[in-house]
Amino acid sequence: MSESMRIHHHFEIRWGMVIDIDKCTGCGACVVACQAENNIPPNPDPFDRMRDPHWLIVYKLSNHKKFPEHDTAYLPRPCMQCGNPSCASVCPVIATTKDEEGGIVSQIYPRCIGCRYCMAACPYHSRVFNWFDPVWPEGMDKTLTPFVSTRPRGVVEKCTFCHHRWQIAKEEARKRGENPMHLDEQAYIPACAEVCPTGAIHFGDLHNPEHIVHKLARSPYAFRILENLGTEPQVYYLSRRDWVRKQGDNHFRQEEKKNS
Amino acid sequence: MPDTQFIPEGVRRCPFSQFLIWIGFLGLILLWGLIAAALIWYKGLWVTGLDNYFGFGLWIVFDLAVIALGAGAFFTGFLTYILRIDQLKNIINLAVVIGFLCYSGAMIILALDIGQPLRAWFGYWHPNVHSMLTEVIFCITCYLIILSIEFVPLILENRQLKKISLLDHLAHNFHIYMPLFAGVGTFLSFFHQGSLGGMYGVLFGRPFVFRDGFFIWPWTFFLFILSAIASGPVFTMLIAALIEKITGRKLVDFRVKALMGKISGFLLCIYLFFKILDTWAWATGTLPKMGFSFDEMFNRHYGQGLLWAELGLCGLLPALMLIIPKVRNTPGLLYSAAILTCIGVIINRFVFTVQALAIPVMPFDQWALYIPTWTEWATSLMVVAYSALVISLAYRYLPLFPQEKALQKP
Amino acid sequence: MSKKKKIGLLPFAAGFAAALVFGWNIFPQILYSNKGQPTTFSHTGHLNHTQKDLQDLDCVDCHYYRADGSFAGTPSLESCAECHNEPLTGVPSEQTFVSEYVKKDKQVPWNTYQGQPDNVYFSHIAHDTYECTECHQDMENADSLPPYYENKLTGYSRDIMKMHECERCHARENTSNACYLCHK
Amino acid sequence: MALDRRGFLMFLAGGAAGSVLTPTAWKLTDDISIWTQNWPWIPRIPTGALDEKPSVLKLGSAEYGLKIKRVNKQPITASGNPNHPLSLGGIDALGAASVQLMYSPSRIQQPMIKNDQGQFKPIAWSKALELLAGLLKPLQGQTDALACVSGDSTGSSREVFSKFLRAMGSPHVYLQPADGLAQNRVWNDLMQGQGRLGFDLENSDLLLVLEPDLLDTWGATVKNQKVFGRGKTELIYAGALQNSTAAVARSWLPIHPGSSGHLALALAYCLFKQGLEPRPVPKGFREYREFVRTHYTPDQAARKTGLSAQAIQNLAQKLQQASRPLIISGSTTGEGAPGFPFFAGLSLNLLLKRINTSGGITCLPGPETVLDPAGGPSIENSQDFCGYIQDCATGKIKSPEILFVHEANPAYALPDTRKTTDFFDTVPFTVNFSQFMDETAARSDLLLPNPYFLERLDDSFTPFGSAMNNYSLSLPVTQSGVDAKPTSDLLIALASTLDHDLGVRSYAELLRKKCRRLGADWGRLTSGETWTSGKTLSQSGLTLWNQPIASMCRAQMTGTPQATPGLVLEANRKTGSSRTGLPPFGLKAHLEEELSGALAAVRINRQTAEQMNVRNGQAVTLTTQAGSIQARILLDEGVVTNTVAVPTGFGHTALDMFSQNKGGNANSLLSLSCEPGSGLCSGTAFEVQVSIAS
Repeated sequence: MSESMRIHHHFEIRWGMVIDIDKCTGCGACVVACQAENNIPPNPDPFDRMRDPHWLIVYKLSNHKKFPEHDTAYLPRPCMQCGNPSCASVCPVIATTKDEEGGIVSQIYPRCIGCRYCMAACPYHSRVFNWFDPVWPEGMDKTLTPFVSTRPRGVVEKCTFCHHRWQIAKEEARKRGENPMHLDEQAYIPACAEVCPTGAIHFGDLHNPEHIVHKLARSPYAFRILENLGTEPQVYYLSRRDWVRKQGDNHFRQEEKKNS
Repeated sequence: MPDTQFIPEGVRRCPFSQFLIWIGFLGLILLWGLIAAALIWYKGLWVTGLDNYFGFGLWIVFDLAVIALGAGAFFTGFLTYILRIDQLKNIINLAVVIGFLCYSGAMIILALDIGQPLRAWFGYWHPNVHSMLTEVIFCITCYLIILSIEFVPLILENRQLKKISLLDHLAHNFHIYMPLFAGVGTFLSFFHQGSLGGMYGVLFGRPFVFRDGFFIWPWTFFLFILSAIASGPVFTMLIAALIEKITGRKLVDFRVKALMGKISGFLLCIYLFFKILDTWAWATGTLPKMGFSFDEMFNRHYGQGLLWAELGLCGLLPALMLIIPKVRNTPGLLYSAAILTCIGVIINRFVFTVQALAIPVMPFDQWALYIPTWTEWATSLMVVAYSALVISLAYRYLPLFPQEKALQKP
Repeated sequence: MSKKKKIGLLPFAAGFAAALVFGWNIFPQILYSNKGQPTTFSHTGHLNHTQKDLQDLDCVDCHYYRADGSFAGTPSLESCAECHNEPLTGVPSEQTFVSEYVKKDKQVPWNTYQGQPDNVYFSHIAHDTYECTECHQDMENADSLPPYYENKLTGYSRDIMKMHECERCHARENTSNACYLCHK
Repeated sequence: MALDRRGFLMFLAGGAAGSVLTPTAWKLTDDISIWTQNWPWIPRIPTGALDEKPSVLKLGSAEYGLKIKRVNKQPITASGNPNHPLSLGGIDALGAASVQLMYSPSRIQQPMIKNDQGQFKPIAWSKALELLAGLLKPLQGQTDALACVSGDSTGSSREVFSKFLRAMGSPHVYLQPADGLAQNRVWNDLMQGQGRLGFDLENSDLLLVLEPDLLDTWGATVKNQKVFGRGKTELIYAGALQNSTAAVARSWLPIHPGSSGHLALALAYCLFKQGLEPRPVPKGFREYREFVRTHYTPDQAARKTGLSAQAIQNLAQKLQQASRPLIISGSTTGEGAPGFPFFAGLSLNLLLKRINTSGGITCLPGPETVLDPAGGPSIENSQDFCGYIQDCATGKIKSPEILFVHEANPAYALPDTRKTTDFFDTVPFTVNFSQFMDETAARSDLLLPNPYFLERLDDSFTPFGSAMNNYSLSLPVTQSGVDAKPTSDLLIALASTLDHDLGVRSYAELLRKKCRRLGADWGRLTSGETWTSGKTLSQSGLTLWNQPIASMCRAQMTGTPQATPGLVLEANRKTGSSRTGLPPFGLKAHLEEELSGALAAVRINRQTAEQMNVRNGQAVTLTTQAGSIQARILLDEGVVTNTVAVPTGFGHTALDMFSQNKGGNANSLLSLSCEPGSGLCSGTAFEVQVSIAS
């Protein structure tokens, strides 16, 4: 990629996630917690990735070997909060940006005009369009959270790393008279990472050596999805299984072909 | 005929009743499209075939195609007013009308395509200067204004309007400044044709369309300009031929058409030279660098046949036909080559829009398939019908073809 | 011909004037409705309390930060009922307040002059160093509640701060204007 | 001055020019775009004070502590309670969806009674109680006239039910079948063990899981996941299906469905070969060893399990080398199995001296009971509900006149759906205390809704799987949005109408008494803390072989290796529990391949597909002796050859739109059969036919 197309930001804090695939059982608790936390409406129909709003989904990976050599793994996929997001620069109306400390890619629903250019730009399918107005069954709308506004049809949305939880953590720090920019590792954790029963999802500041993600992201077993594209995701994955790591990027497929 | 006094002097038009039937036919298509449009606005975009994988579909293909083919307007204007190729004056009016229709049609489609049409003006009020789409929005809008200005003097030349001295005077003045408008239009068009290509070329998350480039412009920026100016003239010429066929009257000298074909032919050669070079570099350089192989870009729905059709059957073949004088001067072959050229550009815009989104980028993702629904077809056809309607009216009531009178004389 | 032209200008002027009058005068009246407040409230009455032990009643006694640092905003019914469980003063509006809300355990549906849209996040505690009146109307000296105008189209208060005002101050103070600072 | 056309046009032009200088157009344009973010038909979000309240999940699945986040005291989201020993901050998909499930459209809004036309009509609580008392009165003292099935095996409500039924003269109190109950019955009745079994996964260094989905549905699932997540325990999974546990286990050992008992005994064989000798020697050890030696040579075992003799020997070696191995056996869904696999697994643990040691099996004292004489034999060890249905069907026991259904949906969840629903049709009057209009409620005659667990006070004593005894309160976090009354209180009131004294005046009093008996602190319990006790029961007289065990094991020998495709059921918490139906937010946690359209996927591997001549994505009908369901074929190499993996939790015909019209009920494929020796009744399926759906 030509250098001019990269947008470089430097942030003091770089919120990041490290997901240990070898610990993910695909139980779906993160997906459920994400929907509840972020006011993503339920749909009585079976899940349709093409039309249903979703911020976090779990992919099932296969090593493509025959029984009994077969192996399977689960890969939860939030928004990658790319260091060099392919989505933000293309938005014609500045509805999505990567301009805030922490490096979370923002998505502003009342600004979005629904052109879907960002969706075309994102190779992770992290962005979804609201094809329908959101509907909760009668009474269930009482469980709407105050954290995220409901989105009308016609706008794009995506995972925010539960950005509101950072806001809340900063308020709490201010109330305690602490520096809101120096939070405890536990002060700000997205809903998916908080509920994960096996602790597969780690979260923290990738720049802060005191945070576990700082270390995990540098593990020899760490990889990011589609690193070859230059998106520089802030979501890392861990797996000790070679075949899983190879499925993180197309680079390996190419090499495999060369070797064979 | 009740509308005789509006019809340009010295030309013959079909009976008013026959004209009404034609208009009525177009009206039905328009109505069908309007129903679809109302449905889309009322119910939302889920009534289309678009989904989270295919944020862009038929509409964007349609928009890109008509804008490419509408390039005949700016490029013919450029050749006529700036390079002073006088022969083209005989077809420039039609080129302007077609340009106007292509751009206004694209705008109508865009109003349907965006999820929040009531916020459409955000594109002007909150522009993101880094986005190629912003460049497109501004250029298209400005250029549509220019095209409207270019269209106005033609309207003012209507027999009845001309009687009003003020309007006549106005029309005359417009003509004087036409080179200026043509120049500005050329500049604007040049940029937005390019930025439409740039829109895709910058998508570094989509290996199929991503291209390196020059400064902030990926190679697709230049390729889209070239392909547009290569196909625009023959499209204009084809429409002229189509009108002749329908009305059964000679309207434009065949030499003018052949000239348009020649212009297109040479441009097409230049375009293909770079396009093939680009495709080669992409297949052997860009793709492997991103971890992909050429074969992975195609499947049974979006096959390599599309690529070979685009480059060979609808690229090299018509290019050759158009630059060989003997072939180009045979009407049947000229028109065939022109049609192939237009199809080639449409395929190009289609694969860049749809195939680009169908290809799995994540290794564990899967190919997706896009099938437009009737609402998308209806609204696209609505724009075609709207264009046919405007051209029909323009042909009937405006001096669209300066040569018409001369050509009717035996 | 010239006479005709003279007359021609008059309708133009009339139309021009009518548009001005409509746009500046009538249109706002159509756009906003004065919704007022569900019940009356006197800030001065509470702050200059006659009762001895309540004389040092302060703004923050009702408008306080919660333990988690969020701002409580308009006091809840429970806060009001701490004192006004029964009518204390004999003021008729207080009596209706007690009978209509306290006794029925119904929250008062106060209209918030600065009630921002759902998609806006605002942290009071982050703006703690500023005077309330930099953004809010001065209520400390108000005996009654000002009228509340609601935009019929958007449903928002007429008096809310618009985004460009937030941005202007943030720019002036050299604070980030990142979208996510204020949107959710 | 007359206004001519020109004048009018000029007026309009003036108006247009003037408008540009007023805010009208600009303001309207802006406001319209603001209106689009605020459409009146889009729900608003709340504002207000946030707080968190502890509770305990009680939905018929793993029970653990929750933290319920509230805004203005309205519950909004659930997460795990870090202070609860079975959650440690973790949560499963069902728990995470539990707040929203409270607002399921299938909630029963008020007491209802079925009229002659079979439609439910609202009825006042007082009328309903009066009616019920009237029906119960003449049945007093009749042994078989009243029966009760409950899905709550940890709450004190079962004491209330027990006491109530005893007062009425009926012994027929049953629990929904579950792995925990079956395991304890094998332990107590067959092996002469004391207490209830706990599993100290935390301190084990090698976990051999024989079929149960340890990390999704078995035992204290969330705690299991937490333990696994710490990465200190090696996990080996043996089963017919690469399920959640297998996906993350160090290795997956594919075995024929239902053959885990054979594998366990084959491992015992290998251990004996290496000279293993348990101390003290359990009763019947020699006979047991003889049986194993005769029937479980590696070659025989390989035939029975589908695993190679070498693999079995390697595994045995691994077990022997581990310092704190633990074998977990049970069913793939956690909802009950024959006694054989439990026995086989437990015997292996016994041989490896894993009883009452760190990282082994703990024998926990049973629950303290408050209501005498419910303190007698604990009801969970009595016969299970499946057996009761079987006995009623064969006429061994007279069918009840009145059946109480509490926190259970047997008409859907029991194996052999046809037989179960037939049973329900024979019961003249069914009283249902369900929260949801589920399949059983729809077949009931009187609905007396119990509040949802987040709306009532309840308790939870040592859910199955927990290594130590614990007691916590499920606290109400909101007022009930429907006209429901807590069932336990209702029964206490009903008893006094019938002139019986259950010993407490309210359920709260019962819980307080229980708390006192345990020596727990009520104040700390109500603040969300958990009482725990590490006390275990020492064992004497453990038995490895006796008459019932012998007949149970011998019965296994008659079965032939599978000739026709076998069936393996899988369960997921994102599909809910046997009691809830699909939670609204669970649907999006399903992969698209698992559920599409009205069909759920059944998985087979490529080789099986070729044998059956079916293709990926094809709609098929699965048929067994018991029934048939529609499904879609999904090729998955993570399934043993000649085996069909069928998901449970689908195929609801009642409940809400989230549960309905999705897949088929796997339970309807199972035939109910009772095991010789143990007497445990469970569902089995053989001879599954797969045919392409027309």
